[in-house]
Amino acid sequence: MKKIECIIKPYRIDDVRDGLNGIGVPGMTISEIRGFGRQKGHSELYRGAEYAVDFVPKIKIEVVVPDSMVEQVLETVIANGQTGKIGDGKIFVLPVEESIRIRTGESGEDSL
Amino acid sequence: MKKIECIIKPYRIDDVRDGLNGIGVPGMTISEIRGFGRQKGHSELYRGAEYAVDFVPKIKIEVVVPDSMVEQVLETVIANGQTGKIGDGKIFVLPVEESIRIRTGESGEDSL
Amino acid sequence: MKKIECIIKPYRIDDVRDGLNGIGVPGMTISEIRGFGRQKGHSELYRGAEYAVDFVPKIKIEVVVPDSMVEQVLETVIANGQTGKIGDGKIFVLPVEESIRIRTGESGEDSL
Amino acid sequence: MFYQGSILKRSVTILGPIVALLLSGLVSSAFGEEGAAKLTADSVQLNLNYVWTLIAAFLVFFMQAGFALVEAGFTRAKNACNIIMKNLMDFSVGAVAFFAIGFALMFGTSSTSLGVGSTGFFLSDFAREGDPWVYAFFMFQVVFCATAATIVSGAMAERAKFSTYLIFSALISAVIYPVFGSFAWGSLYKGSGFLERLGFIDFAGSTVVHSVGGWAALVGAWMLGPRTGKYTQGKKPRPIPGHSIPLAALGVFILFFGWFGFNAGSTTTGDSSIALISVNTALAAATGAIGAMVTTWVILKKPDIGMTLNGCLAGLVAITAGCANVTPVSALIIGLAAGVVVVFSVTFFDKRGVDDPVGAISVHGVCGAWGTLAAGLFDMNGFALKTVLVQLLGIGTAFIWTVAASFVLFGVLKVTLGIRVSLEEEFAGLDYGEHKASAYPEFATALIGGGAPFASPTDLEMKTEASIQGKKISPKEELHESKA
Amino acid sequence: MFYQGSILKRSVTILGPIVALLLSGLVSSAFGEEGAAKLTADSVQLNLNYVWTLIAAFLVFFMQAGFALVEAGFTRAKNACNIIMKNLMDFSVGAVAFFAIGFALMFGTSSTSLGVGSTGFFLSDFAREGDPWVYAFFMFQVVFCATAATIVSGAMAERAKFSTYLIFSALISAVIYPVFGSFAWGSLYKGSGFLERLGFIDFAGSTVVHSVGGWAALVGAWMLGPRTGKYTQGKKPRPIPGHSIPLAALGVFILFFGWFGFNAGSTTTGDSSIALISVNTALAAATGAIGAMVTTWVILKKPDIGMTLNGCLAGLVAITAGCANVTPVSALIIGLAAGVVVVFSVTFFDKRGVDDPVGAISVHGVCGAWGTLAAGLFDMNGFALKTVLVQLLGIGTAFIWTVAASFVLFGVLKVTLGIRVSLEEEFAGLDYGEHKASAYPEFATALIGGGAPFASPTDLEMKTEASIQGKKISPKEELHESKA
Amino acid sequence: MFYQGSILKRSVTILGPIVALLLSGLVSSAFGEEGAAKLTADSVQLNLNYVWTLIAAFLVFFMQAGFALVEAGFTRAKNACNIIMKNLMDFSVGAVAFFAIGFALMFGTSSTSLGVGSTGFFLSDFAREGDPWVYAFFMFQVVFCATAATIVSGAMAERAKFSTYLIFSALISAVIYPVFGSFAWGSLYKGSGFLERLGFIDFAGSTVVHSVGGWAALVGAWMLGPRTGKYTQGKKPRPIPGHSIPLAALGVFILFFGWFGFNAGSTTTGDSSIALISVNTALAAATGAIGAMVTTWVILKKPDIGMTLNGCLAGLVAITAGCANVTPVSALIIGLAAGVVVVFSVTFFDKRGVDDPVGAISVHGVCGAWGTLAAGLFDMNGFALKTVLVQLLGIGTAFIWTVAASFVLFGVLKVTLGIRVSLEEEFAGLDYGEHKASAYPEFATALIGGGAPFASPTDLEMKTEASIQGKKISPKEELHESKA
Ligand SMILES: Nc1ncnc2c1ncn2[C@@H]1O[C@H](COP(=O)(O)OP(=O)(O)O)[C@@H](O)[C@H]1O
Ligand SMILES: Nc1ncnc2c1ncn2[C@@H]1O[C@H](COP(=O)(O)OP(=O)(O)O)[C@@H](O)[C@H]1O
Ligand SMILES: Nc1ncnc2c1ncn2[C@@H]1O[C@H](COP(=O)(O)OP(=O)(O)O)[C@@H](O)[C@H]1O
Repeated sequence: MKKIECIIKPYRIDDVRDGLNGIGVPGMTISEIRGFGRQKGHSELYRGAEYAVDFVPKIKIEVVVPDSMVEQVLETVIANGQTGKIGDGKIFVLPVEESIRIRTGESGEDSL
Repeated sequence: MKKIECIIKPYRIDDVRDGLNGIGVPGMTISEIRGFGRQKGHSELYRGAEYAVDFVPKIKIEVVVPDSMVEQVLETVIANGQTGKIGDGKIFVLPVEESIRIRTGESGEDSL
Repeated sequence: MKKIECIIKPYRIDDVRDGLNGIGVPGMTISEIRGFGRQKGHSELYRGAEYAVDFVPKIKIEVVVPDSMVEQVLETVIANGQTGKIGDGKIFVLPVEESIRIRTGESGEDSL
Repeated sequence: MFYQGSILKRSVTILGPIVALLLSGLVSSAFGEEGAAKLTADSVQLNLNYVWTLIAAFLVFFMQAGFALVEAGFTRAKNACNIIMKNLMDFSVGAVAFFAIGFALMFGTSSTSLGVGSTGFFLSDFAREGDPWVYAFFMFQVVFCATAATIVSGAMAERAKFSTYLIFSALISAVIYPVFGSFAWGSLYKGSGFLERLGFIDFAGSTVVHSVGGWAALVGAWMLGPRTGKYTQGKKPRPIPGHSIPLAALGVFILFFGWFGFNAGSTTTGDSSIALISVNTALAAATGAIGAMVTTWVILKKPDIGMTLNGCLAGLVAITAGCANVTPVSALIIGLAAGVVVVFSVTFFDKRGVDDPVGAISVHGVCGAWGTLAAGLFDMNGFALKTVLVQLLGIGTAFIWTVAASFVLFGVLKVTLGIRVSLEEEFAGLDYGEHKASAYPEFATALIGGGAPFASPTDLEMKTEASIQGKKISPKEELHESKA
Repeated sequence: MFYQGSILKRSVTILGPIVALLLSGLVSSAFGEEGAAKLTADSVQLNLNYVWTLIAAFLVFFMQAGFALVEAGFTRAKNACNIIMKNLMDFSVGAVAFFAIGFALMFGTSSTSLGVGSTGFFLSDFAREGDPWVYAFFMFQVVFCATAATIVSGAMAERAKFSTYLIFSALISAVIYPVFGSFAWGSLYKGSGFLERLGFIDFAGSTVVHSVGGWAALVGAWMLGPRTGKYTQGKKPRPIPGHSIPLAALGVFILFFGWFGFNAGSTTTGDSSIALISVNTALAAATGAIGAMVTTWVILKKPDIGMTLNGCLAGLVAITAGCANVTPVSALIIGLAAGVVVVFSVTFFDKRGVDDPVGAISVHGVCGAWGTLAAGLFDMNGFALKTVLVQLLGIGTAFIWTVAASFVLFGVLKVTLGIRVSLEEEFAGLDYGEHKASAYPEFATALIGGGAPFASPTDLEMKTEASIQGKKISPKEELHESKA
Repeated sequence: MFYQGSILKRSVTILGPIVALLLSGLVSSAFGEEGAAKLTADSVQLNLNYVWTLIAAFLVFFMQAGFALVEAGFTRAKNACNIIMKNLMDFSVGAVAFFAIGFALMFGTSSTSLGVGSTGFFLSDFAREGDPWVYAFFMFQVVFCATAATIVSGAMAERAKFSTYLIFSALISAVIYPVFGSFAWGSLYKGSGFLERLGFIDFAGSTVVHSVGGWAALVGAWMLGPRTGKYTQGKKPRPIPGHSIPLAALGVFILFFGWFGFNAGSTTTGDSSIALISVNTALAAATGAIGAMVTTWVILKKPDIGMTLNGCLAGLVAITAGCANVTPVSALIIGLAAGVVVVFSVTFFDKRGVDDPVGAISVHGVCGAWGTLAAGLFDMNGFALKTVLVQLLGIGTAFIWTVAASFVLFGVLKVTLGIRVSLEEEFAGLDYGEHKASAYPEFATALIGGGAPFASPTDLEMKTEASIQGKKISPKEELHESKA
């Protein structure tokens, strides 16, 4: 099994999620994070003075899948998350040694 | 060392945390995430119209432990996190190659 | 490639980030988490009664780098994140099998 | 001549035929056909009384916003829509109920010696009479009635069923409040209550409005049982922090502002007596806040903001009875004492298992009683034991009547329709359970609570639980101590 | 003698030489040199009228805060600064425009039979006259004008360009509102409108203020097109939840409070007629809230808070025309009907593709029309077909004039300066796009929306997009259905 | 005859024996035994003056809520409880101090030619006199005093020690404000100040209230030193964004609303002069907002909301002195200028190292001075060099007195008790440090700040630091530039 972590632009979330659902990903976990990278932040005004907001809001999707699905997940995320602009984000693939479903205690790929 | 990531129902957090403290887990990190899986979201009303809130709020616990403790941690999380209902969540075990305590610079299992 | 996860004190974030930028880390991802560990929480008052806030707010930095940079990153985080007080946090190093830049589809170390 | 001409011209120009009709038709007024030519000092004073009484009524109305904010701010985000709806309905349903029934009971002609009225439902027999004063008087009284009703919602917050609450709210406005009101204030219009005949002093309603509201709140909070998670297994109380202190504080400022109308407006006459009343009101509120702040500073080592806000309200409640018959220096003392009392009272009820999320019982019930007693003790016409005894009689009557009536009412509702939401709904929040709504859909509220384990886990997660898993989830039994 | 002496002493002591100058110089008043010695009942009544009219004007002014909160609460956090700025500028720009131009058009002497005035720009020819009443009257009218203007901002929220909006706001205050106002109310000062000559009843402005505001809002919302993400590709409406129900609710309470000034103050005379008006106002608001609550409870199975808040306002709008010529029981019915109507009306416009984030068109336009009709139907002087027909004429005239004038105005602005922000700016939020600001810089707002896909993803992320990537990002075309 | 009878009946029925006692005992009024039979126009006018003055006082009181919201909204969430407590205590402590001491200094009979009074502490020798006007007058004055005091808390926000602040707040109300007040306004009651004898024009207190508050704020902010993180090592200012613009904006609307009472109520007489004052107030506020908006639009390329809100207040402060002696067109100009000035003034102080989180110094101090000057320049009785010179004398006296007195007071407090919280407490937030409280316990506030590095890291984390690690943490030295 692999854990695939995707950092994407927030407004792509609906498409990426629908895409992943479409290829039969059983579940996923989403969180809001702040990114620093090539894409830079912006500046705001407050009572007459300017200041930098130096991060960019991003969304992280974590999905654990059997090795066999990894390729498909990567393709789907790229297809739906890509806008071609700086800041589209990254996908990282990490090894997972075990997975358990808390409700039943099942483990391995069955638990996903 | 392993990193154990548990996705659980928010209202189980107190029991799971107490359970982990009970078996001597030295520390843990908690964050609020949104889950998509078998358990579906719900709908709300706004000024006369209905809309879907399609995620389910979950809590993620991350705890890094020596290999020897992994089994115990899994059992504790299952025992305390289980309600038997859909949406109880998952446990994922990932390999950790190194751990360092920032305060002292210690590394390895001593740093946990 | 390795993913380095650092749990640090929130007010060290500016220094750690600047430090990492300084050694050429191409990007990073930051989130707000709640820590449980040796450092304990505090208590607050509400309408005449006291209650415990038992977690400590922390910041998690995730940065994926080529194996060659790992050492440098660890040193930088320690140098900038250390205050010498309990609760300075941890660094965990995890293996990453693949990395992809969504914008271009590039993979491997080039994508970082 | 100039001014008279000018008035005539303006009243004609401005008001036009509509008002002309109004004047001749429905109401007979100082500006009626002959009237206009012969304004007298008396008729102008009467007009001034209308203006004063109505403006004061508007200020008292605005207190509804204050109550809504205090109650929303001192409770959790997941119940904010619900508590606001309850406050809005306290006025909406209550105003209609008071119009239809309550005003008649309170101020109609009475055939018993107690003083409960039995004429004038729907203002019916008043309107024919021709004197529009009844409208001004009704307007002032209806906002008082709404105040009494709205006090209850705070103590029952975060667990009382919305539908049943509406019935209770209608009945407190239609019956519970007016009946006691008729004892003390009936003669302000056509009634004649036994307490006022004895010389009971409650100028603006420390007892009539606040204690009645507070004691009904006591019964309600007690019969509902505490919020789940409020007490440990060992029955020790745990604080459940309110979600927005700034909103609660704004509520207190609005209440303070409206209270000037509440107290000074109770003259229903625009004359010089309103000055002393206003000064007393301001000073007692000030020392109430100071009293609570200092008390918490001494006991808890820190000046507690929630208690200080309660203390300010406690001072206001306490001066309400005696605002017109005590000196400013007495007002300082009455408010200060109320500020101290409220701190101990809140803790007292908390420890006894009565879960009152906003402190309504202590602020309105207890300090209302204190204020009524103080109006006798500090009477600037001199201390008289008889007066004090009458005050105690009034305080006791209010307690007994309200507790008894509320007990019967809540009891019947409890065994028939039920007064408390289900455990799942309580977890998910009443906003979702009762209204399928979110107060702050864009803001992530903490899932991981502080001291109170169910402070938040309940939030969004439970909404889902409640919505998809049918009736009953079974979180481990021992965690919940729901009593109702 | 005592009091007269006292007044003299005080007026001299307190006001000092400044006011003395004032009195003799600019204005001639009851306290002028001779005046002081000879106060009459008439002159005191006149003073009372000043006091009443101005206090009522202050209450109406405070409604600006209510509108700002309702509109901010019912829209998303990323647009909160912008909607507040629009509300503040509706008053600021509008007051200046009405002072310079609008007041003259509405209340100046008219040379046509329609009634539009043409004298008194900048209050110029009034001030010389010596009667300070013009200032009191202007004060009361300028806050009415601001109310009409501010209604529009709600319906156009979250997408209307700030700079163009300012122009529109100035012109509604300078022209659109005053012209229709002159038809119905001109004779309150120096004008004489054709509607009032026919006996049109609109005591406090259901049509003159609210419908005019509502119909301008309709044209504005329609010409702008819906917010991006409001409709699915199949044109089905999707709710975009407002970010703070407590703020919206506070806004409603403030509006309700201010409305007492709006309706009862419209007498501009402090006399007994204000009592009935106040009672009617309170009762209609109460049943408006109840009506909407019950309607949603039946239809949607839950009492919807957003609609209940709208229902309360709908009741207030509806009673505004007839508050002085219907009975309290009629007020209950008028309000109740408005509460029911508003629910269906909101849904109606929503389905027709008119995106009105706060329900302004339904509350002010539709219920304003209903209230104006009801003032004829429930006239307590008896039902007369003629009256009803005149009411319909007034309603129709308001609709035609406002829609036509707004259409031309928005049309010209649309083809010249543009009335809608860019798609990127809409995503990023108007707070960032128009003001480079954040309403809540410390709070993380949800990036992952509920039903409305663009409810939030737009937030902070898009600010950055907009700021670093030059002009145009190209999110997939089909996702956006912007029409303007 | 009818009405007179009706009044008698009502006053007896309604007020009952309590008030009867009141009337005969404490106060002698128009409704006293004989009085009731003989209402005169004079006595009714006097009653009207009571009603007007008190309602205006209530409105001014409500400004306290406005100040609390502006100050809370413009600062960080971690200090919201603290700033609200300071505002509440400004009134609570201040009212008691002014009652005990301040009122006597300001309005007692004076034995020196400066005008500071020395009789009437605790209103003692006034009450015996029999004229209840003293209560009305005190009520109006005490809310003015509270306004001056509360201005200071904003400029000292987010770092001033609570306990010491209370002492300062008591002393500004007891001494600093009343002493200067006696110079300019003493003769409104029993005093006689040197400035008023020279013809100084400050109708409602641009200088007496606002500048005094503003200059005390200047000294306070300067002696405290800036908030940690406000300046870079190179002493460049960095914005620290306020946590809730909607709350701040609501505060401004409330202040605007209350200001009508502030300015028009300063007549303490209900007559026609209040109309012009109200119009001037509204117009100057409007152009103040416009002035600031346009200025930022030109300079910063965007209409800045924070500055626009400040501009509105600046216009209000500026018109306060001359509201009764300038024309509406002058009011437009005075407000507009204030709106422009405030933008430059805020930036000026910011650059000079005076950290004023809410702009209090510029809005109240600087624009108060401008308004006082403008009252001379635009005097509608004609321009007179002498008047302008007297205005300058008044402005200068206020500056010197307030700066000197505040300097001594803050200086003594600084070396004795300390006026600033510890660095750890500042990081953790004063809510935790001073009150062990959280303003928004359920909402996650950002730990990662924007421009201001310590905007947020300080939050929850630092609370823990402060609580568990004893006294001193040692974040790297160079990061902090605390000066006090
Ligand atoms: N080395 C990295 N480790 C962890 N996260 C990264 C790394 N590089 C980039 N990111 C994340 O990916 C986001 C997008 O990266 P960025 O460099 O802005 O654009 P792009 O992905 O188009 O090259 C960043 O905001 C950050 O959250
Ligand atoms: N493949 C997955 N990868 C990552 N997270 C998952 C995955 N499957 C489920 N989850 C997480 O676990 C939660 C619970 O899963 P769900 O399918 O609803 O119930 P259950 O665990 O009882 O089968 C989801 O809400 C989601 O957060
Ligand atoms: N075993 C662990 N697994 C995951 N996170 C941990 C673990 N131990 C500590 N942490 C995180 O590191 C933070 C700091 O740890 P703590 O024990 O308080 O201090 P120190 O790092 O100085 O020993 C904790 O608040 C928690 O977030």
